[in-house]
Amino acid sequence: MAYLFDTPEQRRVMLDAIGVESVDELFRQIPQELQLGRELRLPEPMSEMALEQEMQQRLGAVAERGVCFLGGGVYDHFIPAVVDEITSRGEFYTAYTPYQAEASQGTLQAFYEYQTLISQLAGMGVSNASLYEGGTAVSEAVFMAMRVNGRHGRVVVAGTVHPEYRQVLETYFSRLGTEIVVIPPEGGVTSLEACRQALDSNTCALVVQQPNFLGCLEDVRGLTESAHAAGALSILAFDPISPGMLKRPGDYGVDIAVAEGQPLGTPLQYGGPLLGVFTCRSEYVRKMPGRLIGKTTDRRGRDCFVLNLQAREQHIRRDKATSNICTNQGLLALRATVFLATVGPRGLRQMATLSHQKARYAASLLTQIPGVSLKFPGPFFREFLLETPMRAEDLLPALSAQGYDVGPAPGRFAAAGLAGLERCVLVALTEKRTRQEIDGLAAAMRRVLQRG
Amino acid sequence: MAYLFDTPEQRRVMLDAIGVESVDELFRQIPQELQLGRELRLPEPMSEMALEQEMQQRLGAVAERGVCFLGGGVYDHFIPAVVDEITSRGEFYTAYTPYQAEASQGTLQAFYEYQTLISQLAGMGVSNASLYEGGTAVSEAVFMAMRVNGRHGRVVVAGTVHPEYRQVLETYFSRLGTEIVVIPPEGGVTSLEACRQALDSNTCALVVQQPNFLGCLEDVRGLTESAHAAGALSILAFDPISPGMLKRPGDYGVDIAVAEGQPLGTPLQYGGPLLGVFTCRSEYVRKMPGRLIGKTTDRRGRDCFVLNLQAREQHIRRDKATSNICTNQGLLALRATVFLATVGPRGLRQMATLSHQKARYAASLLTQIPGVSLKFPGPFFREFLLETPMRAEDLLPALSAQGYDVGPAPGRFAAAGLAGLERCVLVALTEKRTRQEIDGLAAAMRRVLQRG
Amino acid sequence: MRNPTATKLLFEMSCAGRGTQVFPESDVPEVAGIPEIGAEFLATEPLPLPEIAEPDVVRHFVNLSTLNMSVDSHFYPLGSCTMKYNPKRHERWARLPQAAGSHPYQSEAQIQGLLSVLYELQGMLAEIAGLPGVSLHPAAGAQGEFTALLTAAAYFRDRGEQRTRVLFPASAHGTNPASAALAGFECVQLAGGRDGFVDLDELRAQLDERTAVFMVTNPNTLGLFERDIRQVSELLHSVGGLVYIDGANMNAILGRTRPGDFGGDMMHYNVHKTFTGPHGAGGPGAGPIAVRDFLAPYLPAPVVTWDAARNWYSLSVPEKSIGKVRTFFGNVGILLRGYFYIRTLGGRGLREASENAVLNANYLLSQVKDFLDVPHGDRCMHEFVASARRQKEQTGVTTMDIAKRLLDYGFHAPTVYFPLVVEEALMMEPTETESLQTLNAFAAALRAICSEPADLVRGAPHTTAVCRPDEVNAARKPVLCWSAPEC
Amino acid sequence: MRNPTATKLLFEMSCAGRGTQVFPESDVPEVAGIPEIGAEFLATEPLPLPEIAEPDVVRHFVNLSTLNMSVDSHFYPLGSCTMKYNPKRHERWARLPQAAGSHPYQSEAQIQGLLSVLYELQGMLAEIAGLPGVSLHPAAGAQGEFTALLTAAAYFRDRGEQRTRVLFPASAHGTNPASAALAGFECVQLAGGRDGFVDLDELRAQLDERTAVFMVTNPNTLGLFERDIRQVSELLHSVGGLVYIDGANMNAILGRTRPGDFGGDMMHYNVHKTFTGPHGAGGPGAGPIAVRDFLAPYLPAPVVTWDAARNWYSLSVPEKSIGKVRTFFGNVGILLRGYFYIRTLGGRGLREASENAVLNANYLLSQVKDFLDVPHGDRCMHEFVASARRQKEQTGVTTMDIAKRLLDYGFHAPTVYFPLVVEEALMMEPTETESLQTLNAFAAALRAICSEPADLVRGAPHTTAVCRPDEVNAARKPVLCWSAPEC
Ligand SMILES: Cc1ncc(COP(=O)(O)O)c(C=O)c1O
Ligand SMILES: Cc1ncc(COP(=O)(O)O)c(C=O)c1O
Repeated sequence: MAYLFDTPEQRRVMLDAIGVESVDELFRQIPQELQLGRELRLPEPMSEMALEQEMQQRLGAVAERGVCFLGGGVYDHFIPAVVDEITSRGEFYTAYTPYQAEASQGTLQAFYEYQTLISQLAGMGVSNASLYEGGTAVSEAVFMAMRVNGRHGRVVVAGTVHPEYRQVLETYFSRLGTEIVVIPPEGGVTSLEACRQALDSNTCALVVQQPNFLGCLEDVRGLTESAHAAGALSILAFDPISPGMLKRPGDYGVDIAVAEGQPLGTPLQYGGPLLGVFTCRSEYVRKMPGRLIGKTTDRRGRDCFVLNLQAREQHIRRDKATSNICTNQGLLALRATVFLATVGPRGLRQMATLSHQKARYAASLLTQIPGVSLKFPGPFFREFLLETPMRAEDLLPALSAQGYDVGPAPGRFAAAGLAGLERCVLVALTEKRTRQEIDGLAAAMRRVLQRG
Repeated sequence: MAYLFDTPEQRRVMLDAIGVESVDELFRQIPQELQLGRELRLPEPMSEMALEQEMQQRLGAVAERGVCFLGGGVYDHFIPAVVDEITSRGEFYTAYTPYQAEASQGTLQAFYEYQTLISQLAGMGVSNASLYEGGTAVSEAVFMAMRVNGRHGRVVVAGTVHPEYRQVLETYFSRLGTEIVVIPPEGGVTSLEACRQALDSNTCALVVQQPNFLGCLEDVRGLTESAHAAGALSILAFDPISPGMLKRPGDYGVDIAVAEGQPLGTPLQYGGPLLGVFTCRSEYVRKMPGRLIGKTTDRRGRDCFVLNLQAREQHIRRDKATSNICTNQGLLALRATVFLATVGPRGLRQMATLSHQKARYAASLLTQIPGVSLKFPGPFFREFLLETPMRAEDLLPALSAQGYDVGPAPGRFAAAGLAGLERCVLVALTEKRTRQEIDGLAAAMRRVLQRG
Repeated sequence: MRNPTATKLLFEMSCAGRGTQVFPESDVPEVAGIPEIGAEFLATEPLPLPEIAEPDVVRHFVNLSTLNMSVDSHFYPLGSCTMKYNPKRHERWARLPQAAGSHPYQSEAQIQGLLSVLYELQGMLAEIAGLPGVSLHPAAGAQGEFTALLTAAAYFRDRGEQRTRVLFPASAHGTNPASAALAGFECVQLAGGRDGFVDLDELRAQLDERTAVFMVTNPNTLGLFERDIRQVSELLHSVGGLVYIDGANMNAILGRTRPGDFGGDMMHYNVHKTFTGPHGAGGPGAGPIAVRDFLAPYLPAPVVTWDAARNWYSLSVPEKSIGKVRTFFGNVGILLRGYFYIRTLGGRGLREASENAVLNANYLLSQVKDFLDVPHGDRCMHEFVASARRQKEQTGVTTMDIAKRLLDYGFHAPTVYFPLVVEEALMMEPTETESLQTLNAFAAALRAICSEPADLVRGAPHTTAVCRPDEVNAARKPVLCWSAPEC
Repeated sequence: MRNPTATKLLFEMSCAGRGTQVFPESDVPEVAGIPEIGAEFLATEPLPLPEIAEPDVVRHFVNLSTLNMSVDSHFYPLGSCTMKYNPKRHERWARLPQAAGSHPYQSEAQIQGLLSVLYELQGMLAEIAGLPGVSLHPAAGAQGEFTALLTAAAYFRDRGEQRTRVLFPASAHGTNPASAALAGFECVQLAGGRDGFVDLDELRAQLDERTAVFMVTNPNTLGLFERDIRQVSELLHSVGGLVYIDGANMNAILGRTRPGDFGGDMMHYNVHKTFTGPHGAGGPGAGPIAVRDFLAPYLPAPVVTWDAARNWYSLSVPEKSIGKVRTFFGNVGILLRGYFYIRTLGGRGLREASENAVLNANYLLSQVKDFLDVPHGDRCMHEFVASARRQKEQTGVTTMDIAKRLLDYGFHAPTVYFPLVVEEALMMEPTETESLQTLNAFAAALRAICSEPADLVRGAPHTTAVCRPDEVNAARKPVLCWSAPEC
């Protein structure tokens, strides 16, 4: 066995104290006929060394992987060493949700700091202590909007919102009879006019993304105003590094702002675990899903922190809770906290502007290739949709073979209303991509397209 | 600048408090003509991200490296994850030598545990809290022997002791007029007879290694008895995993036992930092070099730990100190402590027996290759000297090109009395080497030798 | 060791101009001909984030961490949470490049190693559950519940059935009703028998053609194995309903009995409990689900499939999939830790882990039952629920007081006031990774506390940095975000 | 948070049969025909090492760690030790495979990346020193001293000179005389001037043809730059002797002045001080030395050389090398951290680091000089030595008492009772990585302590796990190794 815990002698001592003969006797609580009469059919136990050697072989190799220009919600950002150092401290990552405040002040203060940092980043009144990831955050936002304005009939969603966020929304609302109205993109963005038409008096909320899935910038202020005019809430999904350069959700006056927080210090990990960022106007705080940390004082008047407003939560309110979430994404919220504390406002500005400059540089190089152009005329932040003469499903593997990973291709979400983009691919840039890598991508694409 | 510390505003506040105009004024303490009138000629400052990208390119690649069958004092052993986890805690690795006992009980207790574990491992009465590495430990042992028996004229060293240990000894004693008598190996081991002849009444100590540099097992008991018979101390350098299977230094009755402690949880790091293990009989404790942690009680009678017997050390005794060592190898002593606590006696036995079994298996396969044989007839532990038809300086690169790193070749130490072994190479095994790798080595050697 | 200066709020430590240069200057030229971002999109003010130099950031969080109890530092017998040791090796392997650095839109060809591991994990979880259909998609237990309920709903819809009610015992975890409500079901709570088991008569009375699912934790939250689980299942099936097993307590029964074998149709795992994905101070978790074959076509997307002929792993969407409940594949980082754990232990090891978990719990029970009430008998599975009702009556010392006092002894508290069906509940789950020495020390501390003067206990904790935060006031006037002091 | 059960000694936690399976079974067959190890070599009894399960090992050491103060957790103004922040990035890069995993007998071809870095480091250290010959070989500062003295001795021998005496001021660090003695020199200690500087007359009187080396720390251990260092050097050179600069205090002068420029012939660096190789609770360090060109041929082996034509890095032995003072190349792991640091800061950054170090020290001095004596004036370099002689006279509170009381305030103590030339010395080195806030808090604590009741201070520390271990008894009857209790 890998871990040698209770020894036979200890087992004996314990069994005697309990007053039974054998461990089997303890399991008599399980009716005999329900007991599995055999061993589980699983691979043989393995020692640390042997399993490490196997895993190094199976998960250590990345020879096939190219330089990462992949986007679509999560990005290959740099993570300062401090983030790993702090979050690998056992006192953080082997603690539970901070139920016992006196034994969890470290977690509680860190999450209070997280809430504040995220509020500062989003320009919103209040942030919760995390949700699962960006997609569920959008769905939770819609639920919350319903609680705020009591409207359940309809939710209007821009067709430029990440197709996976929309898929999640569809699943979450599949049994609830809420109509999900999707506004088809026009020129890569959401038309104000179409939006106004879609919003009706039963609409709980309008959901928009900035920059949107196609890389374009939406008129969030206009869209928010039309939502408000219809009595609906405005929900914005934003890129959490964009405030380093662009307006914050709060600057547009939105009611709920959510984000996929992965760029703030979380490794890609094939897309999970991630960090669901959730913020809203302060007045809606009692309608929020998720954990909230509050500042208070203790018996001796000392400042301290607690899990606050628990009465909204499932362990108290049960079927009337504001969400079913229990385990959330604590460690990744901590990562974001350490990340933001380390890079600071200057670092975030640099991340944003570097990503943007490199995106412009890449776009400029790539669009010099014959037949390659930007799909949409509007400005972009750090991700743009490129149209090429080749079908995306042929182009992407060809580029990967050259050592450059680009995508996703919106065509893979054709079912989600992104048809007609079969020859388009997203290209995403982060501060990590070097000029040499970008030049290499352009050269590779030129080669691939020349070969046809 | 990478780190933005005192800001201009803060500088101003501080300069005002000091009562000077500028930082330059503070540096007026340095005569103007001695000040460097230019900037240091060093590479430009670099951000964390950019330097990480450069270092990954320069130090990340190991494509050239083969499977490690290298030995000669340090070995490619497995290190359980627990060791890294614990020793990467800032409270340990960013602390200083535990001068303030109340602020260092963590370090002090850990080193007390280290001393005990090493004593148990070596079968010796007392261990210090570490020296630099195995080579200096041998030299320090000889100095200590001189302090114990007051003899300074001669030290007798087996020619089978690691040539680098002997080189260090020569350097350390180069100005002291002590004669270093080296006993030439006979059949890979040290002759009792030759040893007896070399030991005279001025000899402070006999230095032997077990298993010796050539992989062979010495008659340590006999050698120790002859040292004692001549009134000299017996100093043994041992392989710290060997007690998992072989007799411990203490079992042979030696007076001082030292080791290169790297196999106990320290990564190779191109040979440094390493861990100098130093143990001796309890009665000699006041003659020992290095730090010693002692158990005591505090004002309220609580058990606790302190730096003990500091009166031996340089910061008190200055030129009369038992050694000049100050900074030692604390963190690596901690690694060894966590390592031994984790693997336990069972794990150490497994390391030793696995390494031994694999060495036997490798020897058996390799000696089936025509022209290849064991250089010496005696038994070995985990490292053996192989004789082949090819000169070592041709064989080793050829094997490396096939993906197998073997060595060192004793021929590279010809100056250290290891002449005549030009066609010999050491092959070292650890628990990490798999059957497949060993088979691969044998096949590669066969190919290389066939090609000639 | 204390350090009050370092644990001020980040915002109070901020000083304009301090910081760390993490990123370099740009290495690309400015370009023309690419659309410029207009002023209407650009931020007009710098972000109000704090400015702190790296050394102070490190010192701040290192000190904060020492204000926590955690499995790495303390015995943490939090019932229902399975606070077992999280092997350090898992952390190392989870950092392997293909695991840590793969982008979710990476092509299949680039992640065959990772997919092969996830595929194996699906099979292992199916075997442990005795249920063949597995989805690794859900982010945590609660999402597993929700997902499984949607899966069931899709199945019922497909069969043309209108089933609207989800039933669960009063001892159920809060996520059960919350998930059922989220999935659009009506919630029906059953009182349960006085002995802590499902009351078959009560259940029978509630079952009809509206019944969709009965959700039950087994072993239940009292630490008892639902004796009549087979009959429960038969009852449900007899009206066309399904049984959902909340797998939070799987650590008690690994390799001994399987949800599929005792009548469950669906279940979730909490990988962060049973399979040592660390709890992370509140996540991340992973809540994979396992279901019967007839439910498998409805599982969320994607699942990993293997083409044996080509030895190729790919992602695929089950035939009638309910879709996605989150972006991307799942909480791969945590799933991997679960995989590492199962591989390390194997079938024998898992069974032994459960044996030791049950043994440790029963031993602890045997050591406390003479001074604490244990209302549901002196046998349990991996955890048991004691009650401080006697103490409360006799001395006024409550469960909360005892919990807080334990902190002074260097132990984390058990789960308190859950399940709701036990007064003054103290739910203790020692797990298999704790030593006899630790259990003895803990039992001794509890015993000592129970004979300490009531005032001492009611004033606890005495040795922690803070004592009994004012939660009422916190909720009345919530302060959830630091703001700069007016000046 | 405290946990007394976890901090028992490992040996008291041991329980036969518990443990962790780190290694697998053998995968190779037994073979015949290879000599068997005879019984005379084989152990006859199992090793008496403790048996502990991994969770308990982790909890033990995690709890032990929290009994330490450290730079990561506390302000640690230990004079002469340069307890600056150790950047976390260095730890990450030191783990890169070529750095962490290369065997010392790896062929040059396999480690060109590593050798190129070490080669650059040699050049950078030469530039910072203003001395062209660099050896990265020594394991720490003390070994650097010893090595440099042997280098000098070889040089003298080569010139046919018999120089037997090494001189140093009384304020010298203990390793200076200890290294000189180890290298076979006679030690001559100079009292020094009352102002803390070398007394030129005293020095002159001691110089003659027996003089080998004058060892001097500059800035010296009083935190003063040796005003007359150039004259000191000229005096030494005039009798054919050499000047050794103990570089422990290089953090004060980086890029401002260079040992080679102010008359030093040889020096060592403490990479673990000046260049942030962490101190590791007592090492490892790295003590590279830099020497004048005429000494370079005697440097220990190996050094890294670069063949520009082939762009090839190799190891080579200087022409008249003194040989090796340790096995293998050097403390590469620590050297690399130094390299990372220098690359991160560049020339400008190093200079700025020294500026801030000196600024911080002078500021701290300005904040304490009204309540603590500072015998050597109110200007200093990167550190200064205060004295509690006034406190001792007036209230009986000693330097040690103040040091211990600081712990209660959450600060590590300064270096105490060193250098020996100052009574009741408190040697404070804040380093450049500390913030103004921290310096103010520390000064405020010191000020508060100096007006606290003497009994309170003499009884300190009050908040730590232990208070004033009995060192006398410890030394009288040393207990250096746990032994099983008799029973
Ligand atoms: C019995 C039970 N069910 C469900 C859950 C919810 O699981 P999760 O926190 O992973 O969402 C928990 C977690 O505490 C639980 O104890
Ligand atoms: C002035 C001085 N010289 C020399 C040394 C010795 O250096 P090391 O500890 O690296 O051997 C020290 C270390 O404390 C020191 O402060």
